[in-house]
Amino acid sequence: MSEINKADNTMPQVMREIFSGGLVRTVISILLGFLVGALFMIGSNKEFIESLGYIFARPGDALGAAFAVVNEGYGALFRGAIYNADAETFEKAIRPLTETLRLGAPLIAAGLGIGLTFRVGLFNIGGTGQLIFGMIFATFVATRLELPFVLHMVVALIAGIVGAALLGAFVGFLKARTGAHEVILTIMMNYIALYFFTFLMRDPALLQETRASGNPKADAAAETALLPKLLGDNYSLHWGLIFALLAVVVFWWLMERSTIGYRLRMVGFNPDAARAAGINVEKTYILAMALSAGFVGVAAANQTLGTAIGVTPSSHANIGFDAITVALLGGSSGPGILLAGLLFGAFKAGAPSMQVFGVSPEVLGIVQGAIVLFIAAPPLIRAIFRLPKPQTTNALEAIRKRIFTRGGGSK
Amino acid sequence: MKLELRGITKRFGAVTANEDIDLVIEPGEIHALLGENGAGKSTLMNVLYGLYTADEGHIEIDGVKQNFSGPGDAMAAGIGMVHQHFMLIPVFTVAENVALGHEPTKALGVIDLAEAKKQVLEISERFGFNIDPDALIEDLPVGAQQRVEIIKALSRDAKILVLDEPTAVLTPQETDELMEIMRQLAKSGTSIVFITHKLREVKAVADRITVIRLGKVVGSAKPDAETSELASLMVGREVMLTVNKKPAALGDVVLEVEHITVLDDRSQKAVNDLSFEVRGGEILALAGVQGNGQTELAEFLLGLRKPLGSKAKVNLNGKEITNKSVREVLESGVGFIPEDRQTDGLVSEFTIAENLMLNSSYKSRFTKGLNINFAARKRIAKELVEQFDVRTPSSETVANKLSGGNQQKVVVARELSREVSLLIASQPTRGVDVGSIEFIHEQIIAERDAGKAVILISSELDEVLALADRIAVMYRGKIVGIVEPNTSREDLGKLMAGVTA
Amino acid sequence: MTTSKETEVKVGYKSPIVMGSIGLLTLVFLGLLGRDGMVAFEISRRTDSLQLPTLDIDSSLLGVLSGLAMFALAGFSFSKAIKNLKTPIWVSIVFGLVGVTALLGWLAAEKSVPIAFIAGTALVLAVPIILGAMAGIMSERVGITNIAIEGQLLTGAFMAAVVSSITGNFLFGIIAAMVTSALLSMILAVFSIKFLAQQIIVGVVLNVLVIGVTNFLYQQWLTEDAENVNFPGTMDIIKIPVLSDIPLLGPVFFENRITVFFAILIVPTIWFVLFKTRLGLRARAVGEHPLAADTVGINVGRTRFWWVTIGGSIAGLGGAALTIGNAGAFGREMSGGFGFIALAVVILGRWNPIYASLAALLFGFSIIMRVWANQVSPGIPTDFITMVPYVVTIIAVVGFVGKSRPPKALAVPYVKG
Amino acid sequence: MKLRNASAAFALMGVSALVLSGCAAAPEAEPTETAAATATEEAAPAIDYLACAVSDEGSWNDKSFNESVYDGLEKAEADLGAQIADAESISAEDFAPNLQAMVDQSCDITFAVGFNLVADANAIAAANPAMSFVTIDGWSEGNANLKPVVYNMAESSYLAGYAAAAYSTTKVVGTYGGLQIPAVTDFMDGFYYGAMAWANENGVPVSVVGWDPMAQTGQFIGDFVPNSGTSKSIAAALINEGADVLFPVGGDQFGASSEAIKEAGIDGVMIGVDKDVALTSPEYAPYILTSAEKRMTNAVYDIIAELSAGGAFDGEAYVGTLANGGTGLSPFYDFDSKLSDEVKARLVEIEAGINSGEINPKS
Repeated sequence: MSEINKADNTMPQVMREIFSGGLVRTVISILLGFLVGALFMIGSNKEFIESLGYIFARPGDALGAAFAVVNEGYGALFRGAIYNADAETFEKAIRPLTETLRLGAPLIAAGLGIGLTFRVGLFNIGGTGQLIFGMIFATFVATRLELPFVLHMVVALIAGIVGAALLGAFVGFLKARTGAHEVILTIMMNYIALYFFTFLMRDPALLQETRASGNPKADAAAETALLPKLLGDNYSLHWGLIFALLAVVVFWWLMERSTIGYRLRMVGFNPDAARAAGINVEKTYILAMALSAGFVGVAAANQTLGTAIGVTPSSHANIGFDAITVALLGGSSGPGILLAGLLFGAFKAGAPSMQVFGVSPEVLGIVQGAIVLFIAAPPLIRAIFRLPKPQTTNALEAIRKRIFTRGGGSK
Repeated sequence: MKLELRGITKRFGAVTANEDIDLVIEPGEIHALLGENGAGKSTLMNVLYGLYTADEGHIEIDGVKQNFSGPGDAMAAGIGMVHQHFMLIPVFTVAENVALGHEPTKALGVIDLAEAKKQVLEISERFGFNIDPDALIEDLPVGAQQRVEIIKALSRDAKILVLDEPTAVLTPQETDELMEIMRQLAKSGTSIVFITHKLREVKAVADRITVIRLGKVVGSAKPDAETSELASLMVGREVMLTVNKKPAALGDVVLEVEHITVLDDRSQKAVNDLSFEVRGGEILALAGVQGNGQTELAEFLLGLRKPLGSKAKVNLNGKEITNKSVREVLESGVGFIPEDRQTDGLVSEFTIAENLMLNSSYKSRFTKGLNINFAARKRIAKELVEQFDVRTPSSETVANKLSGGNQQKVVVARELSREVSLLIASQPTRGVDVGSIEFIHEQIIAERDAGKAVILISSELDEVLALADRIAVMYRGKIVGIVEPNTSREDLGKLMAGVTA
Repeated sequence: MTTSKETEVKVGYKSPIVMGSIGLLTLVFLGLLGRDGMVAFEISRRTDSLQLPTLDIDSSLLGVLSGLAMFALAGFSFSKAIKNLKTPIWVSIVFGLVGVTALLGWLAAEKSVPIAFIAGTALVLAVPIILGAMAGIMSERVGITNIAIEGQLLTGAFMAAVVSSITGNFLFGIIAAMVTSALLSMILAVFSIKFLAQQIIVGVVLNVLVIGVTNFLYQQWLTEDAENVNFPGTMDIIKIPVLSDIPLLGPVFFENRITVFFAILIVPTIWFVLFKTRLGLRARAVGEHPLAADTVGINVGRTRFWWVTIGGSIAGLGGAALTIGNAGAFGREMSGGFGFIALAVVILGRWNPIYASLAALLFGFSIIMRVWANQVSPGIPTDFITMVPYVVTIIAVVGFVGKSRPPKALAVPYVKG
Repeated sequence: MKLRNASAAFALMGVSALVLSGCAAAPEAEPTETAAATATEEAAPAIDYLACAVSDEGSWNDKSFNESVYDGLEKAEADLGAQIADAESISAEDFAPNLQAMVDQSCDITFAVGFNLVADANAIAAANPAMSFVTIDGWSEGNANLKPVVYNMAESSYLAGYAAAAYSTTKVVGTYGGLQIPAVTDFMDGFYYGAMAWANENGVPVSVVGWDPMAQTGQFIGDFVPNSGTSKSIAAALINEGADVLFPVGGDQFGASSEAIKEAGIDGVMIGVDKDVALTSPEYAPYILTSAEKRMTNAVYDIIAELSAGGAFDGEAYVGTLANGGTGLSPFYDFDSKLSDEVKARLVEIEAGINSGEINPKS
């Protein structure tokens, strides 16, 4: 045991790193996810089922039907999310891509937030609650304050980030102070935030739109606070994308270049060593939760300021939860989350188009679940495809080792 | 019952922990398995106990080939084991722990607790253990826990009892008691495999000795063999029991500690009203059996634990650091080599370079504003790797790919390359190969010769005797005596048992 | 060095302080500043032939009395804390009941409180949470974190509705719910035990997957052909002779569907198995110290696998309680977070089936409370009433149970050489 | 173009059985041809007119609101040969993208179904001035290309409330809604005042639980999710207050309401909304006293028929009333005998009164 482990020489080192690392596994997971989705589409297709009745007499029908339905489904997804070749003008044809970018933006921002906690050995399952708190703050600024354009928007954006970060910090504080597990705290906070938001939106003196009577709905954001359109009025893509991209850059700098990120990662890998190295682990947890929620707050501002018609309790759009899958798929790295967020944004953008073509977009929920299921179990993928064992320590695997080796409800 | 291990080989990835090991345990004998830390003793015993499956070779009992798929099979075959880390469930009672796995039951699978308690009491009385079957394990002292482990094995009619490093946590007196128990057991026909790296104990109790080094059997001996002969078998060369060092050139008092009391994780007083001081240019060794407050004291000095009461006072170079945070303590000039580098000394997923800046991430030569100064880090890491002879392909290699000794060198390099006036080295050579031990010892001496104060915490008497300028012996959270390094082992042993002269 | 650097020796005064504060709030806001008017607590149901007299009391007086009673309990807790003893759990339970009574009385000033209706509905609504919590306890006691309760419930709800509709037989529906949910749990078990996957992540992912699959099938199939595949109705209500005639207790406990009876029976059964039998001792050993369990010949992997799986089947029945045991049809994502609440309940109940069930009742109660409060006292912010159990959970987790110990090996994969 | 494949998931459950039966012979003729042939016999020849619709948070099969509109679309497809496209919204987030998808399809007309879509419908209409839209239950904020289709729902609900009060034995009637929005509370207002009208006429006190039009407070589920546990709990709470006639205004809540009635063991009924529920969902018929119909199917069909025949689009609001048949009370069917002739006669009078403006259904 005293010798350095010699690398297996059967495969060149570089190849080995690629194959054992996240990339190939991620791609395979995504492909498998689409495959699972395809099976569901085929299995629920009428023509296919009918052709099964005589599959041995004429198997071509079944295959044809299967191919047709998958082609139609994923074809519609492509047309709805990337490029619509049927459109009359090029301008219209690329609109789907802009929608993907628009819908992907909040997923990216929130995904960064969740990914950050993964890196620190925490699990922030409270994206929804933090998003809602960010929306409360952003909505307040956007509807109840009068400020000139740009300044109003920036203040509202900051308010969204601060609002979310406050809730995150509160959870971090409770965890650091009492040792309560953040998973349970954040789940409970999700509900509390949602009901609190609903309460605020039921009272005209608070956030309610005057016309909404007893229905919880907030006033529309002032025009001065809205995120400006990025590509003109023909596209709904707005500045939310720019903020999400900025968030990616900030995240990358924070986690990879800065000493703060270095300490966050240290705590994530080994809190005991961090403690002995003079790091206040409790404060780091608070900081990490606040930063995490801050990123989620960017998504909150996006949701609040990206719509001209005012938010409702359902405007959180489940982004807080989807962000978990985004972070998982993106391997908790900035570029990874960017790509994963765009993929899931494409799913959201393509859903209406799939419906129009008669394919239930709910199948994308299955695809999404299947992808992360394969991601979550690297040994499974390795077993299926006989990939080599990883040489380097992948961040997620290290977390797997670390993060939940702590107890469920106490230190 | 006669136990034979034939050609056992066990590999973990590229590492071979056991290689072609043959071992025969005769009925009723105490067979010592002697070897350094990391020599592969525990792996071998886990293979014997069915926890690991051997890659090659097999086990025979009374000439019959065995095929253990789990500890259950080993137990059924009459093998009992007392692990180094006790296999007891802290929140269960003694009776529940002893019964676990072969519970006496009534109808519906309901546990017959009365019967379980009776069993415990029977064995406990037979050997004079004095154990309350209703006590929770977590409330028992370690010595008692060990006896529960023995009861556990005996209640399963173990014919062969494997004791894995049983004395590591015991005082010399408790150790003597244990040896008496071992003899008694052997007399009643139980074979005992006694795994240890302590020569004195081997010579005192064993009938036969097998020495293991680097996963291989390197020889066997009778207990009347010369100590030095056994030692050289163990480490593979003549051991240097003394390190060449100049006499101490004492400087000013660097660290003053007064009236400190520290609680352990179970809220018991681990350090009890302790006071001492260390001067520049000297090595103060804190000797003692593990678990007498050394760990807590080290953690306290670093700022990880807060003192109890208002009388506590710690001065470093004349400045008070009593209630300072770890970061402040480190920045005021304390170097710290933790006893367990895997948990406290290194982030094994980090590279060597990253580990070298572990406690210098705020404002140091490794940083540039809020950014990490990558260029400087690379340069410093390269220098330190060379200077401290870390055997690695590059300074960007991940720490968990290094051997224990090289990992420890990284920790030492980190601490010694900082500006420190006090070095606290806790078990600095535990689990480290002989070559690295020597290197690390030299580094510690060099620090002392450079005028720094060194606190050495070690449960290895050899190390203490070799390095220390003064030896403070700890017993139950107090220093029971401070003695010169030429004190005899016997006298030190007495002190370690709390017997003050 | 362990992570805990606690220097506290004392039990602490958290419990009495929290209790005292809530008592004060009750005294002031529900009592002194409370509403006037008599409240009638109805013991009989309005449909019962035998009508027992109602218990009448002034709303604000009840608030004052409750506040004082809460002070007394806080004082008792304080006296324990002085002696460095923990507050017994029955004090918390009585405290909760007093608080609930005060709240009911405050809401129903000049109206009446249908106790049997509220308690009975709370129990029915709590059943999925109780059974989900049992799945959580069974899996966490052997060391596997179960975030997938939500998915287990949803699976059960879906299968129970669909299979009951198609076969026209509720028994088949129940069996299908339990079996399918058990299969789902096997994925959690295998991923955790064999692939050593991150347990919380696998749980979250399974939830995502189940939501995806049930949503797809719901939209593609169930809404298209609701009469045939999603119109099971609910199971018959069984009246247990004699017992169901007991005032108050009868209608609440002994006049129910089989799912409720099952929940009432399974809770003590799991408690008994867990703490009194060989199976339970071994399971707990696996959850506390798997290596120790292994060294005495207990198969850790197999134990974990079966406890998680059987727990899953119980949660599947909990899902069935949502559809054929209450609502009568399957709806999109109808488990609506009950799985996560069950998770909270597990911790709130300190991994003890009995306590967890009591905590589940608190949540069931809050749901019906919101509806009922809206009716007797329209215009009050019911959102806050709905929040109560979540806030209680947080208080409990950070205050009362913060130091309670989960199974030591929870979420730690067991790797053998 | 929604897939209507009832047996879809059987494939998932019983693939093995299907494989066994897979030995059957293939159909002789090309299956597509047969399908095409049957199709031509039944349906009108296809015309070049694309009618589209986007639902609110509820499926097209909600036995109520959304389904009514979808039926109109299907009717247009069958009778007129119009092309149709549709998208269901799962959450409020889907409204805008779904509407945009219709724009991308170059729909000739797009129906935005539900009050909740009003803001998005106005936004999309403003962004696409060359295209035509209809908002059902919404309003136009100065968009000439957005036609509001609204209903005076209080009118038929007033009749329903009157009938409910007359039918009730406990003289307690209950109502609850999906969301507290005008499209829902209109129903509840009419129901309340209708019941009160009966009480005043007969001098018998009647209480309406679940909605107070003066205070604007009442019981709401919080969404339009069909038959949730919450829906059932509310129904149960209303029944516990003595209600024996329920008026659930929130899409398909009939399952939840009827379960609550069954469970309470009372002789209760409910009143349907939007469609003639006893007719369209016969499984609930034993519990349906009558329905307050909102005849969107006709309105949708009429609009498509007129436009596809070359009619010009106008942004004028269509208001469905008792008078123009846009709304109305369904027959009592099996319950006909349970209501006295007086009551029935009085209902006719009231309807005339409403039409003439003598009776204000919202007071």
